[in-house]
Order: sequence, then C-alpha cells, then structure tokens
Amino acid sequence: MELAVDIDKNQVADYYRQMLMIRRFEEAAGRLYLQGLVRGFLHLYIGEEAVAVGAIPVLDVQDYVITHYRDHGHALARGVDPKAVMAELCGKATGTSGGKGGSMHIFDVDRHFMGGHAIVGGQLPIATGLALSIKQRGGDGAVMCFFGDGAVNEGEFHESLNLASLWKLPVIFFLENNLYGMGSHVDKTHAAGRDIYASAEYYKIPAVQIDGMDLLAVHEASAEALKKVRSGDGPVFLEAMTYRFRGHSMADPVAYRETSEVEEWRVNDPIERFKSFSLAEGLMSEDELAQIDREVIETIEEVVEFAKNSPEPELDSLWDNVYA
Amino acid sequence: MELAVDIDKNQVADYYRQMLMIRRFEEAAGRLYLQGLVRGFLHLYIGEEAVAVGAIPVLDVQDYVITHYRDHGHALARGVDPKAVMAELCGKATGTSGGKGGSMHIFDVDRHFMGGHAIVGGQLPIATGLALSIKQRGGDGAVMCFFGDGAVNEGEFHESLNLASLWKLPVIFFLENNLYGMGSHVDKTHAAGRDIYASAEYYKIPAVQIDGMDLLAVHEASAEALKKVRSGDGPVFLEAMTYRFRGHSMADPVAYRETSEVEEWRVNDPIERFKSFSLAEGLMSEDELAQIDREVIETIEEVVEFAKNSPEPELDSLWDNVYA
Amino acid sequence: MPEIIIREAIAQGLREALDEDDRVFMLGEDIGAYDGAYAVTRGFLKQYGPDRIRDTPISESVIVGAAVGAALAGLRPIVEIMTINFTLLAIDQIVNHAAKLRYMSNGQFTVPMMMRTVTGGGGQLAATHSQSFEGWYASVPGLKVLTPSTPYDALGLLRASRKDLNPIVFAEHSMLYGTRGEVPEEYFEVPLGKAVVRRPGKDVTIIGYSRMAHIAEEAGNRLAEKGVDAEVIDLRSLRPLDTETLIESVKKTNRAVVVEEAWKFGGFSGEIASAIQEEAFDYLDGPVVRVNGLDVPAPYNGTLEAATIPTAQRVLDTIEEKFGI
Amino acid sequence: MPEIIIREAIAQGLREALDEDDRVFMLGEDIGAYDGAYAVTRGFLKQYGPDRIRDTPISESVIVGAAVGAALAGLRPIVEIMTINFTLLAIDQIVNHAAKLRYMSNGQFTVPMMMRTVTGGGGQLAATHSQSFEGWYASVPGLKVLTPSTPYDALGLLRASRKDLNPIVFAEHSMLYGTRGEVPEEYFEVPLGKAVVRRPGKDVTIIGYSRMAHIAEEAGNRLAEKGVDAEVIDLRSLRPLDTETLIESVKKTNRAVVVEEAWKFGGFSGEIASAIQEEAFDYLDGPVVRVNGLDVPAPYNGTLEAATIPTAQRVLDTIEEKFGI
Ligand SMILES: Cc1ncc(C[n+]2csc(CCOP(=O)(O)OP(=O)(O)O)c2C)c(N)n1
Ligand SMILES: Cc1ncc(C[n+]2csc(CCOP(=O)(O)OP(=O)(O)O)c2C)c(N)n1
Ligand SMILES: [Mg+2]
Ligand SMILES: [Mg+2]
Repeated sequence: MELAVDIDKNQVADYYRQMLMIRRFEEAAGRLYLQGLVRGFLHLYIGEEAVAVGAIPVLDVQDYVITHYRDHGHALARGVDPKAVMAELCGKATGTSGGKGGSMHIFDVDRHFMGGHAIVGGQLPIATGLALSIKQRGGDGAVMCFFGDGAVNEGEFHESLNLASLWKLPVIFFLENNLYGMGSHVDKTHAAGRDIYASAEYYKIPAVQIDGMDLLAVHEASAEALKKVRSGDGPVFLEAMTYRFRGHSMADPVAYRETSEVEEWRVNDPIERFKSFSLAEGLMSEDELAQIDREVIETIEEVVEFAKNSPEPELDSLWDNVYA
Repeated sequence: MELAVDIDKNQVADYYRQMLMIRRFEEAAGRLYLQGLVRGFLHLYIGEEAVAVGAIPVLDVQDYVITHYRDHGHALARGVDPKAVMAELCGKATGTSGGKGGSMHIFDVDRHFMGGHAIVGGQLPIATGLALSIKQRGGDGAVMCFFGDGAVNEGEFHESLNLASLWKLPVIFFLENNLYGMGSHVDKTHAAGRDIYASAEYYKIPAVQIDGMDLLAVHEASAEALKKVRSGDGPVFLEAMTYRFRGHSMADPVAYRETSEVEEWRVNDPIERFKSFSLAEGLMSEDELAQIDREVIETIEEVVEFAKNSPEPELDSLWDNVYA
Repeated sequence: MPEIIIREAIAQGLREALDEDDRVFMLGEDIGAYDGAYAVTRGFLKQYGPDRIRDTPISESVIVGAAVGAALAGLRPIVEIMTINFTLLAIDQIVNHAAKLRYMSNGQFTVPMMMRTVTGGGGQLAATHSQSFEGWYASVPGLKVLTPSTPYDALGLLRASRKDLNPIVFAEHSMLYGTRGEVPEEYFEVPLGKAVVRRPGKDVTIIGYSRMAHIAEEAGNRLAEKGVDAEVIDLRSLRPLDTETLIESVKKTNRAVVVEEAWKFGGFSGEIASAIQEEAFDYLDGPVVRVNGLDVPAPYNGTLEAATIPTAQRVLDTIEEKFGI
Repeated sequence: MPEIIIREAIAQGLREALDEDDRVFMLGEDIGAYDGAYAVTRGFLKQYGPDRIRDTPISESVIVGAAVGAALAGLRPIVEIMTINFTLLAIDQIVNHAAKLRYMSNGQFTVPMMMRTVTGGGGQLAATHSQSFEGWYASVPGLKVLTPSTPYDALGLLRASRKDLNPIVFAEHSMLYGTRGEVPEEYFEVPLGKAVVRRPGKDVTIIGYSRMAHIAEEAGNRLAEKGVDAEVIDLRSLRPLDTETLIESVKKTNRAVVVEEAWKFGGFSGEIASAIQEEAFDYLDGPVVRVNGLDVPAPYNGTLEAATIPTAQRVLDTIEEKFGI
C-alpha cells in the first residue's frame, strides 16, 4: 500500500500525543501494578500504539468500537477519559465501571466504546450484532472490532466472519497480529501461518495486510476500509502486523522468545518512527515534540493521582446492576 | 478429475449391491417410521449412496470412520450388520447400541465405526483426535470424517481443520454437500457459496470437489486422498456434490424447495447412473442386476423381520454403561 | 374463553412483539424458510420478511452473540436456538457475555434480548437431544429463566418479557407445544417471577415447572381421589424464583415434593428443596422430597426413556413412601 | 514426611503418568513453551518433547474434542483448559460427547480422558474469569468431578484417576497452587468418591470442597476456641459424591453447613443440602444451611470481590445465627 499523507499538521501533533499518551499510560499502569494498586491481569499495549491511534480516530462518534482485554489503547484512542480508565484499573468508584470491571473490561457507552472483552474471541459475535443493529436501522454506521492473532483460531472467528459476510454487515474486522497469543507463536497456532488476512478472502471479505508499526499506513487503510464498509458492501478485514514489547500480561516471564527478537522490533517503535517521520517532513519541530512530551507526562501524573486519590466503591455497590 | 476405472467386475457388482442395499434399507426404515416402529428423528440417506459406497470401502479395517446423524449409509458401507442397525432404529436389544442410541447414534467398535453424532459439527473435533491417536502411535492409519454443508458453518469446523492441518493429522474431511442444512440452502448459509472445498485451501489442506452422484468419481478421489493421507502429509478435504431426495428428516414437510429441483437431481440418481454405466460398459448384465435386486430385497425383508422380532431391552439396562 | 395450544400462544406473543415494536426481530436456524423446527414461526417469514425473520447458518455462538450485540445497541432481538442441547455451543455468549455486560459495565449497558429454546425429553431423541439445562441458566446472576407450561403463561410471560431489559432464557417444552388451554381475548400479562397455585390444598405441596407442572397437577388430582388434598404449584419462572409462594404453601401443608425432569443429582430441584428447608424447616413434617429424571443419559428406546422421566405414578409412590399418605 | 505445594503435587502426578504410560500425553493452550498459565507444567516441554506436551491453538472445543477422539482410540489424553470459565467454549464436547459416548454406544466405547482446569475466584480477575462451574459438570451422568484441596489429595486423586476409564474433570483452585502439605514418599492413592473428615467433631458438620474445604477447616478451628466441636468434611470428589460419610456425620452432629464458592442460587451446595435432609431428616436439629458465593458476577475491586466469597467468619456468623452456637 502506498502512503499518501492526507493528514494535516494539527492532526500529526494530535496523533503523536495520543500514541505517547497510551505509552505513558501503560508504563504508569505497569508501575501501579508493581505497587499492588492494580491487580488481576494487566495486559499492556506498549508497542502497538500505532494501531489504535491510526485506526480509531477515523470513526464517527456514532460508530462502535469493540475489542479484547488488551483494551486501554483502544479506549484512550476512542477518547475515553484516561482518569476514569486508570481509576478502573485501580478498582475505584470513579472508574469507567466503578471498579467492577477492571483492566480487561473497560466500557464507555457514551463513546460507543463497547469493551473490553476477556474471553478470547468473544467480542467477534457481539461486533457482528452491533453491525446488524446498524443494518436493521438502515444507517451508514460502522463497527470496528479488534482482536488478536490468537483469537482467529477460535470457532467464533469463523462463525462471525461467515455471518458478517453473508449479511453484508458494516464491520471492520481489525486483526492486531503481534505474532503471539500468550507464549504461542502464530506460526505454531495458525495453519495458514502469519498472513491471516488471506483467510478473509475465503469468506469473500476484502482484506489488506498493513504495517501496524506505521501510523500513517494504519490510518490510510482504516479510512479506506471505513469508506467501503459505509457503502453497504459488507465487512472489510484489516491485518496490522505489530508487536508487543512487553509480556502478554504483567505475570508473563516471557521465556518463549529471544530478547533479540524484541530488540529487532523495537527499532520499529511506532512512536519513534512517527516522530522521525514528522521531523524529517517538517510536520513537527523538536520543540513541539518536547512540549507534547512534557504535557503528556503531566497529564499522566494527574491521571495517576486521580486514580490513587479516588474513593473505593461502596461495599453495597456489589449488588448494583446485576439486573436492569 | 479424469475417471479411470480401476475396479474390476466383482467390485462393480459389490458396489451396486451396497448402494442398493442402502437405498432399500432406508426405504424400509421410512416405512417402519410411518408404522411407528422407528421413532425420534430419522434422517434418510436416499440419493447420497454413491458417496458412502464410493468412499468407505477404500479404507482398511483399522482405519476409522466417523460421521453425523445421517449415518445408516456410512454404517452399512462400513460393513456394520444391517440387522443390528435396523434393530437399533427400532430400539431393540439386538441393535448396535442395544436400543439406547437410535438412528442418529450408530456405533460399531469392531469396525472402527465411531458414530453417528447428532450435534452438528461435533464429530469433527473427535475425528481430529482419532487422527491424533494414529499420529501418536506412529502408524499409517487414516480417519474418514463425514459432515454436511450445514456443519461447515460451525466454529468446530474451523477449529478442527486448523488443528488437523497444523499437526498434519491423517484425516480425510469428507463433505457431503447436499446443498441444504434442514431447509437452509447453502448459498444462504455459507459466505463462500457452494464451493466449500476452497475453504480447505486456506488451511493449507489439499481439496477436491467431486461429483457425489458418480460412484466412480468418489471412489477414485477417495483412494487418491487416502494415499496422500497415509503418506503423513496431513489432511485432505473432499467435497462431494450430492443431493438428498427425501426431506431432512421424516418430520420435514419440505416446503423450502421446488419439486422440479428434486426431479432434476433424480435424473442423476447415483444407483441408476451406476447401473447404466455398468450395462453400457458390459460390466454387469441385466440378469445379474435383477439377481442383485432380488437378493437385496430378500435381505432387507430379513433385516426388517429381525428388527421387528427382536426383543426390547431389559428395563434395568437403562442403568448400564453410564460409567465404565 | 377461546382455547388455543401453546404453539399458537407463543406465535401470538411473538407476532405482537414484531407488530408493535420495530426494534424486535428474530434470528435462528430454520425459523424462516423451514417455518421453524417446531413450527412455532410458521408463516413468519412470509409475513415479516427476511430482515425481521433471519434464517442463520448453523453457528449457535454467533447467533446468540449477534443478539447480544444488537441488544447492546438498543434493538430487541429474539433468538431461537433449536433445542437447549445446542445452546451448549452458545453458552459462553449467554453466560460470559449476555449475563455479565450490565454488571461489568456498572449499568452502562442493558442487554434486552430473549433466547427462546426447546427443553426436555420424551420424543425418543436419545441422549444428546433430550436434556434440560434450564437449571444451569437459572444459576447465573444476570439471567432470567422462564418455563411456561400453559398457553396462558406462555403468552403472558412473553408479553411481560418485553418490558424487561434483561437477557431472558425462554424454555419451551417440546412435548407441550400441542397443549391446549384457555387464553382470554382481553390483554393480560404474567409477571416474571410469580409462581401460580394450580390446585389449592392442605396436605402436601407438589412443585413442578414446564412439563412437570402437568405431572404435578395430575398427581394432585389422583391424590384427591385417595382423599389427599395436595397443593400444586407451577413455578413458571426459575429465576427470579417465587420462594414466597413456596414457603407459604409449605407452612400450610408441612410437606413438599419437587418434580423436575432434569437429572436429580445437581439438578435445580436441589435449589428448591434446599431453599424450602432453609426457610421453613420448623414447619416440615419430613424432608423435602425430589422426584427427578433418572441420573442417566436419555436412552432412545421408548420404554426405557419413559422410565427415566417422572410420572404422576412415581410422584404418588414417592409421597406414599416418604409421607405415608 | 516431606511437604510440597499443590502445584508440585499435580506436576508429580502428571509426570508419573507420562513416565509410566506411553499412552498418556497432554494438550492445551500454553502448557509447553509458556510453561503453563499457572506454571503447573513448567519444564514439561523440555522433558517430554512436543509430541507429548502439545501446545494448541486457542480453540477449546477442538482441544477437548481431540482428547475425546484420542481416548476413544485407546490413548490417555490429559487436557488442560486454562480456566473453567473457558470450558464453556468446550462444554458441548464434554457434556454431549465425552459424557455420552459410552452410554450411547452401549458400552462399546470408553473415554478415558482427563480435563484439568482451574476453578474459583479470589484473584481479582473479574466476572468472566472467576467462576466455579464444577457443580454443572458434576450434574452430568457419565462425568466424574474431582476437587482436591491438598497436595496429598491432588496427587492421590491423579494416581487413582489413571485406573478410571471415565472422562474426569479435575478442578484445581487458582488460589491453592501454593498451598503446602505433607505427601508421603511411599506410593498411595486417594480413591475417587471418598470424602475425608478433616476434623472429627460432634456439634456441627461443616462441609466444603476445594478452597472452601480450607475455609471450613478454619471455621472448625475457630469454633473449637468457642467450645464448639465441629466435624469438618472435605468432599474431594463431587461425582461420585460420598453421601455416606456426610450422612454418618450429620447423624452424629445433627447440624450441617455446606460451604461452597459457587453462586448459592442453583449451586451444587443445593444438591448436598437436599441429599442430607432427604436422607437424615430425622436427625437434623435445624435446616441444612448453605454458605455460598454471593449471587452476583464477580466484581473486580478487591474489597468487593472478597465480600462475595465465603469466609470462616461468615461460616461462624451463619452457624451462630442459625444454630445459636
Ligand atoms: C476462551 C479463552 N481462552 C483462553 C484465554 C486465555 N488467554 C487470554 S489472552 C490469550 C492470548 C490471546 O492472544 P491474541 O488473541 O493474539 O491477543 P494478544 O494478547 O496477542 O493481544 C489467552 C490464551 C481466554 N481469556 N479466553
Ligand atoms: C449444534 C446443532 N445445531 C442444530 C442442530 C439441528 N440440526 C440437525 S441436522 C441439521 C442440518 C445439518 O445440515 P448438514 O450439515 O448440511 O447435513 P445434512 O442433514 O444435509 O446431511 C440441523 C440444523 C443440531 N443437531 N446440532
Ligand atoms: Mg497476539
Ligand atoms: Mg446438507
């Protein structure tokens, strides 16, 4: 895919800020986990920022975003309040779910951010249903559904792609292929190997593989996909090749891959890459970048303080919202 | 695929007899159902005989056969005693499962006939496991797994093909594409349309589509597939295009298709076609054919008598074999 | 009052929903062109068209998941899963998604969907096709589970369900579709979570639901011939469970029998029996007794299968054995 | 006697099986290269190689189904499903295939497979990852369900399981892997279906399994401080269930409390309570009481989550409230 820069200077700064925001947010979350303030499973998005930030901002507010448990990046890119997300990670009353959902289950109904689903593959059928609701109502909305290379081996992947294609549902199936599902390399879990997008073609879903470490490539493919999906022709499949720099979760000792592999991918750090590109193209200056860095750090400090200082939920709240 | 007749005269008679046997068996079963002697669901194989008879006899005795609830044809082609099958349909103590399994659950451990599975798609993971057992033991056995065009939309289809391909398991995935799953036409249930074999290629499984109304075509493709599978290269996928002349089950009023469609397919009746071919090629004479017809009718009469006259299972037997 | 069969009552309830609320649509295997495996939706496809009566591929998980998604987005999907046996292929979507999303989002979402399905045995469909899993669903916080046994309840519960924003499992019994009963022409509803006393009595309480409510009633009637005055209760709803009505009854009769088609061991009857003895122990003259399906996979043979399913005779024998009445 | 933790005991049992029986192999997600999500199989891949320690794709249904098939063909597969929550994606293979094939084939087949999985909450993993479905499996004829709470039982049950030809669900509690206990060096087994009295007593019977067996024991010890002599029973096996030991105990103590982590409503504790009052009603001084997980999806917040799981204090409070002791 050819890169055609169709974003202006303001957007460049904004995308940079968003990626950095996610990076710093995740680093802070990791620290809070080590301090025992975040508990349970914590899956960081570090290394994959260009995917969420390249993709999600192309959507309108009425479109839907849905994803798996590695969801902070998607939430932030969707504009969910980072304070509320961090508070949720800390199990606080001010969290997106009042402390009842935790890291894997971030939701924001106002932003049509539909989660945060911790059963691998479970969000795919639901994405299909969200898209069906758009079709039933006759709008031109769209659903963007993120999932990993591990999830494609679940039966629900097959069922969802088949149904979405048959019924021409407006959903972008967005595969974040970071080569691993926990400790299992995609080459050992997927018969077709790492070029998973080819599977979509069998379902008669147009599919593109993109460099997920390149924000512009992701942005362009996403905008293109969205146009197609809005036209009513059914789903589109995007495969972003990416990499998580950290372990699967904070509990992962990462014994299954060589450090050298991580180092190789680090050269491709999506934030550094976008920074260099912006500088080279004169889209941002060193000063502007430094300014953003400072602002993001400040924001994250506020976010952390907010989360730390927020109250715990009332004990009785555990009975709330079992039923409507 | 070119037809190369590699079967001799004796085999021709035998295949004809087997197909006819299935046809008459199913007709008899249908009558017993109408008389209330067969109960529950009864799914007839009429129209699809060339698939089971073309395919199963290529196997050795230590290979495994596994299939869905439309299983009488496969059982008979595997050499399961028709008396025991009919007795099972009638719920008798002399049935393959002593009357506890019924039409949808025919098993014969001695013939490695592994059922008879009534949950659509449920036999596919099990077939994978049977093949895995061969691989673990290091033999050159094979598994032949039958399923329908409706089953390919289940998640288990995807999971099974992926695993079998990844682990290079010796299984022939044998799709009986009779165009319908109950009342749903394959064009409305499968995104890729009726050429389902193409899906297998994505899993890196070699796949062939064959005329399922032509015994010789089925026979040749099956022998070929078996050779490949025995070589240790992993699974093969065969799609036999076929048609059921009757409803999905005896309870099906068949409101979803035109009689004209059935009539068109009837022209292709696998038994008639094989008969004409054999006559034209001089492989069987009218007399021989008539002789076989008479013998089959006699056999089926005996089968029906046996089933009718067999005793009911003891009431206490309902407690047997819950546990080993 | 006109008499109709349950199949018609359910069809009527579904039609009302489709007619009155354009957010309602149905999806499931063979509900359209085939007219429904149990003919409940006969004629629906013709009447409402393929957008509102959606025939699906055989893929239970995405069928239910699609309903969850559509419900999250404000529609009112009604899913048909052909039988409760096949819901095992969709149970993750029901239990880990439909039932959880409201709670995990702290009330941001509601999941107003219904999953209709067919429960129970008796049709000689053998072990994989004759099970009763409604008790499992009833144990899941976030779900509601309805088990009508009459045309009146089927229609009344369907109507009331439309005002409920929670995921509902609506379990229809395969052997009851032809059951006839009176249904008033005037509008009525049956509230979720209210049991009904089918027969007032003072000597023993017999509790059933779905097809077993009829067995309970038959047992009650036959006990009357013996001079025993049984109170018969039809639960109608497993979750919420109307413990109040049960306890009230037991306080009066001092004896309770629970009749359930599911396997006894670990069955939902265990919940009912436990709850009764927990809350009304001092009123009990003897243990709460359970009459359940036998703890075996369902055999195909008709005589064997019949022996696994509770009958009025078995209820009577149990009552005589345990209570000497 | 040497003390080891449950994780080690399970690893030892698995190693013995792999060492002594070449029909045994393991398959599951991340049991090999990742060393197991809960590190039970650490080092196994290196020791036994990729043919016997099979890392699978994330596809629970075919994982379990492949084990069913391999077992049918005479092997002895041991499946690991990472947690019991994810078994819902394979439950059809377990319930409709593994549990049924022997019966439906009239004994032609056996299905000697084991599904190991991790049950329970307490790790702040929230609603989709903290459930206890072992009671569901225990209700299925054809399955056996084991729930060890000590290293001794874990190893002993694993050993005995190898002589059992039925499909077995082996539920390990996520919070017990580090639990330490004595394990003799001499060979021993723990028979399937035998409960164990952890603490003999005469005033009240407290019944638990898995992690709740420890809670029951803690409650028993604290009751002793109050001068109440509790008998504590660890079920170890839910199916077969050792009703005999329970009844014997209750006949002596006349009071019973069942402690279970699963949701109360429709939980397996209902089976235990019902069975006890059915068989020992005349010996009971009061109702059989259940102390269960609260009937809500598991909240993430630690304080909230802790409040949903039974504690010794809650058991004590309940006993005081219900029995005045
Ligand atoms: C049904 C199910 N099976 C297993 C798990 C455990 N698990 C959580 S994440 C994960 C790996 C998923 O990998 P992938 O889809 O590639 O996403 P990534 O973590 O790489 O972003 C596994 C096996 C689960 N949560 N749900
Ligand atoms: C999981 C599951 N869903 C639905 C059914 C009901 N059902 C039985 S057969 C069938 C159609 C299957 O069609 P296909 O696979 O094409 O096989 P065919 O009957 O055409 O031979 C359906 C939907 C079932 N038995 N199991
Ligand atoms: Mg991944
Ligand atoms: Mg078909």
